[in-house]
Amino acid sequence: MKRFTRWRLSLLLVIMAFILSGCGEPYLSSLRPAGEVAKKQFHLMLLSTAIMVLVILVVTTLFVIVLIRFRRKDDRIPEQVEGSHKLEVIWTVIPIILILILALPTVKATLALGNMSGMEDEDAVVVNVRASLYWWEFEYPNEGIVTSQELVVPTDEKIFFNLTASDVKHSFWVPALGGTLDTNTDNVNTFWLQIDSDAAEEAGNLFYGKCAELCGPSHALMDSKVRAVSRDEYDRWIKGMKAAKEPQKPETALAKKGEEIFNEKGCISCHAVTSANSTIEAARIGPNLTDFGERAYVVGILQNNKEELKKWLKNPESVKPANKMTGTYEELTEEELDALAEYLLSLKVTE
Amino acid sequence: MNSYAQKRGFLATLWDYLTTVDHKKIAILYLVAGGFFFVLGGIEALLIRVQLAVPNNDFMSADMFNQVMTMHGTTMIFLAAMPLLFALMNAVLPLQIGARDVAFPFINALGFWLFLFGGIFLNLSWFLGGAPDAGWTSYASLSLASEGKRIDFYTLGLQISGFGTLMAGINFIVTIINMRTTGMTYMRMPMFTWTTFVACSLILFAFPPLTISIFFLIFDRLFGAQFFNVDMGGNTIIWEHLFWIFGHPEVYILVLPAFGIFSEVISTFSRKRLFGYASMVFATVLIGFLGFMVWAHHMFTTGLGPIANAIFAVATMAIAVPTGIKIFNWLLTMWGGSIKLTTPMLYAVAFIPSFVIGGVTGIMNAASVADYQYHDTYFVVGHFHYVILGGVVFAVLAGLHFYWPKMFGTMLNETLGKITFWLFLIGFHLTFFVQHFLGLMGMPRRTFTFLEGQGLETGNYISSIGSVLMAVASVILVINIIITSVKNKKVGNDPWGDGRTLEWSISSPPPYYNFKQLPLVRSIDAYWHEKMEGRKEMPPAEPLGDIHMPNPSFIPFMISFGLFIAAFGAMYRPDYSWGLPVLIGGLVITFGSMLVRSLKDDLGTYIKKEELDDDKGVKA
Amino acid sequence: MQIQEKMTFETWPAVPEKETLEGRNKFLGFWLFLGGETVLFATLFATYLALKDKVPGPDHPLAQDLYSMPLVFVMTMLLLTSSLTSVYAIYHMKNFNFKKMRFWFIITVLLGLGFLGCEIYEFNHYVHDYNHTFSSSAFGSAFYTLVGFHGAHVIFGLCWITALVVRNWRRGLSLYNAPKFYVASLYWHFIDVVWVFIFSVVYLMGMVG
Amino acid sequence: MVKEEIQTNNGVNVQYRRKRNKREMRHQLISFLLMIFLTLVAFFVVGYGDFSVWFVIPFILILASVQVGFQLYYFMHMSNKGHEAPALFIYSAVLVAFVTILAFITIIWI
Ligand code: HEA
Ligand code: HEA
Ligand code: HEC
Ligand code: CUA
Ligand SMILES: [Cu+2]
Repeated sequence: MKRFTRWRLSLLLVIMAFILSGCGEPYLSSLRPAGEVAKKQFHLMLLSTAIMVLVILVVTTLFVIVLIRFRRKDDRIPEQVEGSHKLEVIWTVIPIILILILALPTVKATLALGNMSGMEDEDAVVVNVRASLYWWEFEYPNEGIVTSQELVVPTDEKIFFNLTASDVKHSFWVPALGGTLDTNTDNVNTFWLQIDSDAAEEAGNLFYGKCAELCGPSHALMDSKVRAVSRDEYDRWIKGMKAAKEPQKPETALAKKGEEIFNEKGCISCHAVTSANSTIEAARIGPNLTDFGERAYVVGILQNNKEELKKWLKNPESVKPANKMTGTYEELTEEELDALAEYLLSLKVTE
Repeated sequence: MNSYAQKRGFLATLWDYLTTVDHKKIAILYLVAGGFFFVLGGIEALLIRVQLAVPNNDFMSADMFNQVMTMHGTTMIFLAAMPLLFALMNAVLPLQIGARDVAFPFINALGFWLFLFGGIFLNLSWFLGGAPDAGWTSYASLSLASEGKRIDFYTLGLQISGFGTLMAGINFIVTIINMRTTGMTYMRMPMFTWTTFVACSLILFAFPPLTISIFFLIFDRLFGAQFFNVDMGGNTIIWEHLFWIFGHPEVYILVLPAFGIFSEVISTFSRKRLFGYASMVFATVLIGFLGFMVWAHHMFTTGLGPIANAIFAVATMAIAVPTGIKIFNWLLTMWGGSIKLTTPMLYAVAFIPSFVIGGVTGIMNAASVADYQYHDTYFVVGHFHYVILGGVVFAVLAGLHFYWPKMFGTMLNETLGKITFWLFLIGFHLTFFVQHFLGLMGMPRRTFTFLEGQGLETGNYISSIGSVLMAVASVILVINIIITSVKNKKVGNDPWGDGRTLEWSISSPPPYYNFKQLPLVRSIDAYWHEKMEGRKEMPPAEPLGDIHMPNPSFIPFMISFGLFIAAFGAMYRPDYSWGLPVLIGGLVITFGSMLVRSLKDDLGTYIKKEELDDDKGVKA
Repeated sequence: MQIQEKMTFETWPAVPEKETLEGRNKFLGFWLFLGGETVLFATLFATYLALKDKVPGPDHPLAQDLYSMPLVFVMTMLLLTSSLTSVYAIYHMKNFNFKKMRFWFIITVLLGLGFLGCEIYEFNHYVHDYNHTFSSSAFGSAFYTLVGFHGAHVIFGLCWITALVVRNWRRGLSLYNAPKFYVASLYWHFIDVVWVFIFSVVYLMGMVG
Repeated sequence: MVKEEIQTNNGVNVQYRRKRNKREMRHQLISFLLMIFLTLVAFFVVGYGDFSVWFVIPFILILASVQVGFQLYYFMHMSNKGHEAPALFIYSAVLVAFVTILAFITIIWI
């Protein structure tokens, strides 16, 4: 009997997993878990859903029977039953058991995900996430480098995170990789993620992250990206970034002109084009652009090509309402835009 | 001449309502004001759904969306759901326990006016520089960063209406403890009375933390305090804790009275006494108790650490047990009964599966690790609309249809009522069921738009269609109310025919003194008991005598008005020199009115026994 | 009308504050209100404890630098004694002795004023000699809000008792005002209860560190 | 209203009541003295005693609680009958208060 229920339960789990994983995109949906953390969470979601479906079925069955059998047919007065101890005990005990079945794995998983051991190791991949209105900064303290908007990490390894916010509260969430954790203004929160290489491949090596805490008008558009690559490729990227301690020399004339504009118009006062994390956080007002040319998206939401980049530079407000770049520089002419775009797109650290 | 008379009649009625301390009239005031705010909040909900119907929509700006979304949540919770429940409590609770009045008629009126002025203040923000835009939770870092006066409207408005709620709560607790008629023991009280009792106790303990946290925010924004300013040593997590120490009990403040209404409706239309009455009472108290131990489940992702998360996860799950007891008791009440599917009963019946779906998604949220994936997504939006609409709004609609004859002496149209019900039910499930999946698929809540090509289009579109159905249903309800009021066909004491509790033993609407002689209660479901014994009326518990009634008073209005003025002063004080005098002036009005109240003896009036004997002398 | 009936000691009931229904309601309602106040002050205490000594820089005074034992001791004694005098007042109320009740309430008010004076001196001292203000740090905000809320209760209580005494100066005791006096004295005791925790948690604990 | 008739007291009763009130007043006085004593102890322990913080803090909190007990039960008459509902609500409030404070000193980090 017991084996039978368990068997049925696991069948239910399998069916549900099958149905649910049809939902959403592999790079975004929490129903398509792409790593250990997300999988742990997904299993708990499945277990709880199974219990809940069971509860709903029981209640609905009773409900339907009652509604069919006991509709008023005549004017008879039914017996005024006071209650039933036996029944009351049953429907107190069974939910308690169901709750326990859910509570134990929950506690276990909570403690497991809270376990940050390994973070202190010298070769651990540690990332400091700093959220600002409406962009993300990723600092690699062990490597001494900074990047923005797109996080680059190796697959099949634990990645440890320190999260904080510089202005208001945000929340760092990459659904396919794991649940959200708030970036507070008061403290540093920690968690870890891990990405499976085959899942990464299915998702095109690029996972979509969202800001999950209301932070102002452009909260909806405060997307981040996680580029999950193999260890080799990651090392290559790190090497490239580390090498970019000096501004890169633009090659074409247009790009050169772009660089000049970039410096003259004051862009440089907010945006670094070198990767070192030597400036203090408060002075890093805008995203670091060292490897901008390699990013898939501009400000997390526009395809990174000349067209879209120019759209952003021309009028950031139309892309992200209330962003902190609008109105901080003189209006740009079409030529200036061209030059800037050329320059920015040429910023790359790997070949 | 004729119109002059009419006008005078109107003014007299207006004055009557402005000064009334009669719980039945206060009920009507709550109903009208709460209904207005429900429509307002509903329209805001529709705007949200229009904006989100298609990706990259530019129907509203991002800034506007945040205001609409914030005001929708705030309005619905504080200005619609709670007042509508207070309306029903005021309308029937004193009748249910066989009382002539509430314990503090004056404070009852004061509670209403405070709520109304708070609500008006909050909504004036739309015309004075923009509405609050930091979500109904108004988390501190964002609400400090918000520019202009928006958040100040939120804090000051909620503070005023919060005082009103607290007073209403104390009033009902005392009424229930002290004003029960002879024989109405605790374990004979109708379920709605019990749930009101527990809900009001929750109000008593949950509103002070809200009051304090709002004070902190007011002080920070307007008076230079540093509670939430991290640079000065402040801590924004304090706001989160205080808000949720209030906020979680708040959801049970909403749902417990709803449970009470369903208990009444289900047992009435099943013609059976409530199954497991004692365990229902026990479960209600237990839910209230546990409600204070679980607030941090809204903060699983704040970073409190795994131990705290685990403790609060398990504590939260425990609430499934008492709630389950209630669900099964309702089912067993219907089991073996003689069920008549009137409009109120339809809502009560539909409530059961709808609320269970919402409740079990609540338990899913409670699994902390899984909640890391649900938190601040549309999954949570789905969860709480299921419990709030399936629980609270259905209860208000059920109660409205059920008690309409008792409040106004005429029945709402059943056919229209059923049409409303079906449209609302379908619209509700259509709107919110898909939202769970949207959340799981990666859609955060409080987003003014979503991008194309991320798999979120279909779900949002369906959801928007559903909300239109709910709107249509609401419009039909309004039409129903208008038609019914125009026809105004009078009904007798017990229009549903199956009334069980004391309120059905007196005329509809009841005379202003409620009971000529206080009834003697000899059993649970007292009126049903007497009916079964073949009597038409309740036996009296006292000889016919003079009846003491409180005097009407304009002071509650003035006290509330003073705070309303003072709030403007407080808000504009940092920018304009007239702010401070206005602040002081408002407070003088308030405290002056309070002083007048306490110095002027108010002994009330007596209705003479002779007047009661001769029924003509007493107008209902 | 019974409620205004002229009473004598013989007809004065043993529990005058609960003799009428209005009195019973007021009595219970007020206790409930005190329950709410308990939670209200608890949140203030909790916040104070969380923000204690949270200051932006080393030049800001901390709890240990500020508080002084003698002043707090005097304040405590004033308030404790005023609690006793209001008990005396209620004792005489029960014995239907209006004049004595009035006397003890006046003493209570005077003691309360003394307490208030000390508090004003204290705040003034912190602001001017230490630059510890409402806005200077989160610690300052939490401190002044907690102690200030208590102070505001003292002020309200003083106004309330004074108003009652003045209003009934000539009228004497009746079943109409007995519950009012009783409830006002409950309020005063509650103020004292809060102070006991303030001097223990804020001042004494602040001094030990 | 239901129960508004006034109990008149005969002479015996009056004497008895005077006595009883007096006795009660004596209790009040004693509890006042105890409260003063507890206060003195608390101030002494902090001001002149040389104890570890781990002893002092719980100790003065206990003293404060005892003293508040006196206030509630004697000064505020919670020991008299007819105080069931007030006691219920005050204790519930204390519970909520306790949980709140506990949370604020454990899981509010900085
Ligand atoms: C009326 C309102 C109401 C009600 C009744 C509830 C009821 C419950 N809620 Fe909900 N909740 C809200 C209103 C409500 N909630 C709101 C408004 C929010 C969002 C606030 C915001 O962020 O804006 C929220 C958010 C919310 C969260 C935070 C999610 C997040 O932001 O990450 C959580 C987490 O635990 C939660 C849990 C629960 C639980 C466990 C219950 C339980 O009480 C449910 C119990 C009921 C049942 C379980 C069903 C019946 C039981 C049985 C049939 C027995 C058998 C069942 C089992 C064995 C499981 N709720
Ligand atoms: C009692 C509480 C309550 C109720 C009843 C509702 C009812 C509804 N809610 Fe609400 N909702 C909340 C409480 C409630 N909500 C809260 C607390 C939030 C969180 C806010 C935050 O994040 O801060 C929220 C958030 C919220 C969101 C998420 C916003 C976001 O995160 O960005 C959405 C989106 O779909 C939504 C939709 C709806 C809809 C469609 C209804 C519908 O059921 C409404 C149905 C009613 C009507 C449609 C009335 C219509 C009446 C008329 C049309 C009459 C017309 C007459 C004339 C014009 C004369 N709500
Ligand atoms: C006041 C500071 C400031 C100035 C000056 C400024 N920016 Fe920015 N910039 C920002 C911020 C903040 C963002 C992030 C916007 C967001 O996502 O909300 C940003 C984003 C960008 C991005 C997208 C980055 C990414 O990784 O997606 C580019 C490109 C950019 N800026 C280029 C420029 C150029 C070119 C100039 C000068 C003409 C300029 N910025 C001037 C603050 C500034
Ligand atoms: Cu950042 Cu939302
Ligand atoms: Cu909750």
